[in-house]
Amino acid sequence: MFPTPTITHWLTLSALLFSIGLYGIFTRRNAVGVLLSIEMTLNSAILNILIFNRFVASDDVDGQVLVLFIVAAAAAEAVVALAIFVSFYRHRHTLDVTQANHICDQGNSAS
Amino acid sequence: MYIQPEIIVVVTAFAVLGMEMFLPPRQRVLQTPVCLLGLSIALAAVVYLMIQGDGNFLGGQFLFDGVAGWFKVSFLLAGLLTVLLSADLLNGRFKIVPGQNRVLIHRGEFYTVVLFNLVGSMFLISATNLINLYVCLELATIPLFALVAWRRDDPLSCEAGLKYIILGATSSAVVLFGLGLLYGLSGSVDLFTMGDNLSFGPATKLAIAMVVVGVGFKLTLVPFHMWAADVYRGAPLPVAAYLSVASKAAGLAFMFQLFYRVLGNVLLDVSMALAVLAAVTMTLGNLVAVVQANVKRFMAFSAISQAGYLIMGFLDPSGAPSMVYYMLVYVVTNMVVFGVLVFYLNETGREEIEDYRGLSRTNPWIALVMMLGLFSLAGIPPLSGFVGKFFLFSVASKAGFHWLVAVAAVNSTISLYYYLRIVRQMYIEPGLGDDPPIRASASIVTALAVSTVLMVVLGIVPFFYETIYEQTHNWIAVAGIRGGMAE
Amino acid sequence: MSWLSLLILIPFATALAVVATPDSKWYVRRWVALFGTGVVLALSLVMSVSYMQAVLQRGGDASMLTISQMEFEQSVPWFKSMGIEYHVGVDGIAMAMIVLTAIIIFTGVLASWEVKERSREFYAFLLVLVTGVFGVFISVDLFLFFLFYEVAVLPMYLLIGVWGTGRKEYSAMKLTLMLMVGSALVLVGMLALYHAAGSQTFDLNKLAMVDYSRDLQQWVFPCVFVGFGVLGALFPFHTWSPDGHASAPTAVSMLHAGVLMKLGGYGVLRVAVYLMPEGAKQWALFFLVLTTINIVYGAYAAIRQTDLKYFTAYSSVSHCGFVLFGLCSLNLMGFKGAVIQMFSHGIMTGLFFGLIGMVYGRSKTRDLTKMGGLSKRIPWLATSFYIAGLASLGLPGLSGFVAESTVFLGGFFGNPWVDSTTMRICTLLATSSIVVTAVYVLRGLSRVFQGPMTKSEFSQMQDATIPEKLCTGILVATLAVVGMYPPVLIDLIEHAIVPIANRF
Amino acid sequence: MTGFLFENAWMIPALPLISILLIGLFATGSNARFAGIIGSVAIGTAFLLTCGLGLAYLSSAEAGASAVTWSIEWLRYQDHLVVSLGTLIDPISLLLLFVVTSVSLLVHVYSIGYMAGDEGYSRYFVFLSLFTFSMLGLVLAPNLLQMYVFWELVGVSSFLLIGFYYTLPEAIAASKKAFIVTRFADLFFLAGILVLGFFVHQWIVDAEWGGVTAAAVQSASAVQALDFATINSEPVLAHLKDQPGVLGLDLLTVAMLLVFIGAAGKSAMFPLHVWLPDAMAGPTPVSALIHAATMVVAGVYLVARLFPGFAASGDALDVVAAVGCITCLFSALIACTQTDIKRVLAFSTLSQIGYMMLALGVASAEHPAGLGAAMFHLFTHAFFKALLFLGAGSVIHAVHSNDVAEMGGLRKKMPLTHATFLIATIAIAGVPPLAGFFSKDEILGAALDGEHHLIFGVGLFVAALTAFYMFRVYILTFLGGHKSDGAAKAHESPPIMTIPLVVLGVMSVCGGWIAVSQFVLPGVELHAHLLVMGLSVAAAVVGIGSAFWLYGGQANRAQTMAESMGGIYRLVQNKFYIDEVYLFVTKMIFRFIAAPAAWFDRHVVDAVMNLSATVVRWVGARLNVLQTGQVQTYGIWMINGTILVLLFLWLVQR
Repeated sequence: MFPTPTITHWLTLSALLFSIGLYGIFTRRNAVGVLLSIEMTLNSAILNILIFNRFVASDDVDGQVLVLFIVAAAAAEAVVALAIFVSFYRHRHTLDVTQANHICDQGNSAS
Repeated sequence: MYIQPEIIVVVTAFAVLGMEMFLPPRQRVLQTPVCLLGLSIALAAVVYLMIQGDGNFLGGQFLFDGVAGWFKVSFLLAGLLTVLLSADLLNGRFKIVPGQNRVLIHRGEFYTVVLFNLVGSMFLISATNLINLYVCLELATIPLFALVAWRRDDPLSCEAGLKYIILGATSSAVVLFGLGLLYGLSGSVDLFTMGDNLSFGPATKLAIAMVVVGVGFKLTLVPFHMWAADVYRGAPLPVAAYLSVASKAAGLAFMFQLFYRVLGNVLLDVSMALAVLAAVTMTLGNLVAVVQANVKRFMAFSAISQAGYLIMGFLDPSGAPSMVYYMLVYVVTNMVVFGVLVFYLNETGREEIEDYRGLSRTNPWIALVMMLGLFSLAGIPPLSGFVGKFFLFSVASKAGFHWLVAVAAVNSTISLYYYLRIVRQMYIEPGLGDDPPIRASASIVTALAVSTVLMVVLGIVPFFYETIYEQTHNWIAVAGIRGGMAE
Repeated sequence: MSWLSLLILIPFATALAVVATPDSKWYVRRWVALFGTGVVLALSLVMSVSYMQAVLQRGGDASMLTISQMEFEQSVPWFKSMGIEYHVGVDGIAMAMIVLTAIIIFTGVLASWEVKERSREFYAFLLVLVTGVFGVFISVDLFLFFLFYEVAVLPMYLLIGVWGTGRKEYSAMKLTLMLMVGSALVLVGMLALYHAAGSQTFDLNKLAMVDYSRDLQQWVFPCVFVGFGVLGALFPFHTWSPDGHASAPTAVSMLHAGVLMKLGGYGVLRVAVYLMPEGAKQWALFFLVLTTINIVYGAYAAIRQTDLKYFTAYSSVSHCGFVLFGLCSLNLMGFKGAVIQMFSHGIMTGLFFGLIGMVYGRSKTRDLTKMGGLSKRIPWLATSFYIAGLASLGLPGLSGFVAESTVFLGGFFGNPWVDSTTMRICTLLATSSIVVTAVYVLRGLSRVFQGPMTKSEFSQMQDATIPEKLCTGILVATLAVVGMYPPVLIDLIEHAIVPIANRF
Repeated sequence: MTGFLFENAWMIPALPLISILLIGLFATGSNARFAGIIGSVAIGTAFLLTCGLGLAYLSSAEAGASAVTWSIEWLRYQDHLVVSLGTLIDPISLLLLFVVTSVSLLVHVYSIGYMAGDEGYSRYFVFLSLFTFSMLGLVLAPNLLQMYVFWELVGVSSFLLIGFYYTLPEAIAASKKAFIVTRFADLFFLAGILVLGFFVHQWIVDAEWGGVTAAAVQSASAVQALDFATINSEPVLAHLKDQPGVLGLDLLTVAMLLVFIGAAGKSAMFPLHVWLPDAMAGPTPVSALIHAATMVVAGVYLVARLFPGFAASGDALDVVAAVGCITCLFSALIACTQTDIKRVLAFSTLSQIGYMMLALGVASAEHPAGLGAAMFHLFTHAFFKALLFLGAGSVIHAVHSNDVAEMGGLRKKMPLTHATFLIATIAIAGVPPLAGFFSKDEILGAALDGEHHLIFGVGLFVAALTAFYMFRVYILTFLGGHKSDGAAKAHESPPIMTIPLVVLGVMSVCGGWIAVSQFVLPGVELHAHLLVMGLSVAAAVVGIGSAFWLYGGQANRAQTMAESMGGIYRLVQNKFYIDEVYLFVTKMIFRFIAAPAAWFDRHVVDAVMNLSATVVRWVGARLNVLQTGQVQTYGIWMINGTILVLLFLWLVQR
């Protein structure tokens, strides 16, 4: 049957997840989609830490504790992000991140 | 117990929040003095602890030493000055200009968020394990997203918040991945143990590259700096001021933790990369600052270039005191400049460089303070900016990076060029008309006075640098021994 | 406390006093400034006399020394961990420069007697500038030296920018930036030396005791030389000078050309040549050629100028070339000549710029081609102008000759590290500039002062006022005293130059 | 040589210096009239001191003795190169002192009358005293550098006096020309000083190390490289002669030639003579003092001072002879064609100084007679030429014109001026027993003795020419009828102007009877050449005769002859177009060196500096474009940055 997955397999999985997340961040036009992709990269990092906890430092639970905190922090981050998205939407009636370019004052360069 | 300052700040934060909830609106004006009082007491506590000496709490999970003390002083100073600078806006004392939305609402929440952010930064430098470090980093970051987007009615503010949080979250994910790798490579979450276990392997390189993103994001190192200009431009000005100093100081604290404690072993191996990063950062920051017309964007790029100078201190293990000192200097100096910017924006609603014309005629003292601040940023003696830069350059020179010293020194000249552009507007160009002198509010005057005096004193009185130097020995020793500099 | 500290405290205190004067009374400020600078002038003269006495008392054979002997020393630790000290002291060279500075600022205040526009800031910046200049000359600590050096450069920006004429912002910016690039190079070299010497001290004389490696000196020397050279108008980094001088107000031109440009030569001597003899030997030829170009090229360029200030500025480029040229000779006479030239050119060019300001104030033009026959109406100014001109073409009896002949002899005597033929050719080329100088000086002066009067308004001109007479009189007298009896200056500086020359 | 006068010889130049101060301080404005008196008294005292000094010398010192009687350290370059200000007393310095003080005194007195009423009266006497001071300092110089110092000072006083009428464009132009041309020559003088300074100093140092100094020259520590005593000493000259110079010449020759160029500039030798004719734009007494009697002979004096060096070199002396020869012939030719009375005298001066140079050139270490002859001629020439100039000044003062074509018939109007002018003319023409005859005769004799036959021939021809053009001027000025209203209204000058003429007239007559040559060169025997005497008298007679033939009778005889010579006459009249050549070269320098230098500075050097600023701004603007405002682009940069850091860490090892 399948061989037991080793740390390499797991790390590959995590790296793939990370890459997919990054790809999403840079290609999704909807801010919520970007946020989802960010969560995905965060999750890949979480997975990474858990893998290391399991394979490298299996005699304590530091990694797992760290992961719990990360999940909490990520949740906080998501809350703030969504709040900002809402207020952004109220002004622009869109969540397209490529439309968030009103600040770039190119023509404003001084002589 | 060495955690009193943090506790005081947290208590203050809750007190302010409580006042917001329970006091009638008119009495909520007291939030500002309460906040200032709390921060001042915390500052006093830090100083007291520094006099007491190093110590730890919670079985070594919280470490208080000289460097931590000085960082906390920087944070608290930044917090104090930000509170002072934002007071006018929060209290509605500013000139209303049609088409501009500059009101800041929810004073209590604003202060609370700032204070929590400060606490995050303060814990950051005292953390000794990865869990603490990460949580504090998040605490020192997430409230800033909210602060930037604080002005909900202002599309620019929201847009800045959007950008900031997307990039901030991304960087935090990347840095977390890197931290995970470091954890995996060392098998520990204790920073000192991690440092002992790490060697300069390929995976370490990947991890370093990834944590550099986090550090670079907070410190605005090129090319992780792109958010800065847009965010500074969109954020309320006091928040931009806070971002430029407190967030940067937190970034430096994070970098201290990582590069001295975790990567102390490999510090010398990465020095070339850091040197290039420093050179690119200061050069790009300066070059782009040259063409800016808006003071906020201008200060953003100025801040970017300052970060370039700042990390020169990592090139040699002996650089720790120079960096800590420069951080302190940078906080007060930047606050001088931002203080004037806030003052001018509040009172006139103008924020283009050209708008500063003739300021020396209407408000000679403010113009003088501004000029001194800009000169200090440019590194003109005898102001503290000069001394700080000199020490940083000396570190690079000691490490043999003479080319970097040259690049940095030439960059100082370029920076002088654009700082002088403002001086020129203030002093040389004729005024906009027969403007009457602009009255500055008490809070602005206090902020400017405090920061200006500190800016001058820091450079002339050797006490500060000498004390920092004495107190940073243990950090140098850690990095020095690990970096193989002992011989 | 050392008396020397007074030299920086008094101007600074005077600056503060000027700031404290009431708004309405602009005329009080000039008296305050004059008083402050007068005290400094008196102090500097007294100190130079007591310096001479101290040197005589010290006695002993100074001819074998290789480390400069300082007097009036005072040392207070500053940034101890870096080895930075507030260490002041002077030798004869510094003393001569201090006297020069004191004379120029005193006369500079007299020359700007009629400045009414924002006079508070004007005098304050001027005095801060002078504080910086004095600071440089009294510094023994390299850090302090550098610190004051930059303090001296920066107020220039505002002084030119606010009170200047013509393309003042452009000129002021160019001047400031070029000088700062120069100081950036100095900084690089200075830090390299500091660390090579063990990161213990910035004390110049202690740094001088270290044997730096050849490789280090090979790259540090040109850095420092060019860095200071920018301020000393080293070709091709001199272009800030014509524009800067042309735009600057009178007193600032005086101070800048008279004193500030000397900081360049002084820095080259004190830091580059003194600390890095090996580097100097390796680079002497290169810089010798560059400075020869300086001298000749500056003189030729001056011929074509029609603006009096540009004219004098190019002549300054040429004359400052002599300073650097003398330093490149790497022998006693070269150094001595360079220092005398610093002093002499300082006074002479101060006089030039002061007079240009006075003439400009009357004629409202600086265009040579539009002036003529002025000496009929303003004989005092014309005579002073002629004396300055004759000094600049090296007429014996005025200080220019003493300086230039010493430089030429120094150059001709040469040194073992540069091919003597090249050295002599360079010297003769440099010498040839005395003819070119004569051409442009006489051409310029005769245009302005001789011939028929070109404009009817000129016939309304008034001759020098009392402050102007005092100003020009002091400067002319100094030129003449040094020119007629050179030992007054040579005795002062010789003891200080011998140790530096002995290093070669 | 001791005694009050010797040890205080510095007073002689100091007196005019004091007079400058006194005039400058007190004789200005309404007191200006005292300026002339102050100046005259000062120089008169100096003259008396000089006479006293001369008598003391004659009575106390052995013949030909030379000593530095007073000196102070002035400019300390380094050991053995310490320049002192001092007074060197020897026959030639005494001779020159006498000439300078006496002529200067007479010119001062004359000027009181001549300059009366001029608005620059006191300025004039300041300049005149300055000149006298400088010239006396030059004469007394015991070392080359002091010589140079005062050399420059006489140059500048000459410049100031030529440009005295500062509103006249030609005076300004002439003053600048004089200064710059002599300055150009001085450049070579200075180069010569540098060469001598270095090599003599080297010799002293070597000798000191070798321990031979004491034997060679005086005591070791006191030997200074630039002292004449050191330079002229045998071992030094031998050392210099051994050194290779440039262009195959030995070093001594190179150094002497360099010095000689300086001397030629000041003495207006061909081709550096161009400034002297123009210098006549100054007041006439000035021309008499500076541009005839004293300053222009400084070159001769300098060569005489360094005569041992020139003699040891040999080649250098030949150059001196050649230059002297060319100049005297060439200027005499030009003098025949000029109509401006002062210009004729100026070219005559050139010619006579050429004569002196020629005399120096034919001398040698073995036959130094030429040296004595040159000094003798210098002495006599000073008086008769000063007299000619002052006489001309008197005429100009009366006629208000310089052009001989506007004079004529002044013999009756100005008898005293006429008489003295005639004496001087005869003297310069070389008619015995007047002064010019003896000195000229001695020069020709020296040339013949030295077997320089060509030079002798030229000298003889020039003697004839001299007689011719001087009598031409005399005839045109004083004889015949009035040619203009100015001449008709002319009257004799006041006594204050005529007395100096008379004194000079006496000197022009008797000057030749003093045995100057024996004084200068004691012990050198002089042969009286009857042949030479005869020839020279004949030449003078021929010259005078042809002058009377051409100009004394019908005036168109001269015109016809000039026309018949055509191009050659025009060439000579236009001074061989040498001025034009100079003008061309100067323009070329302006156009092709100065203008490009100024252009280069603004448009290349400065442009590069400005370009750097432009580049900074341009790059800044380009980089600013990266701030697109697109948050995802920013993110990609972050990741790119990470990858770059990684690659950097991977690839670059410290």
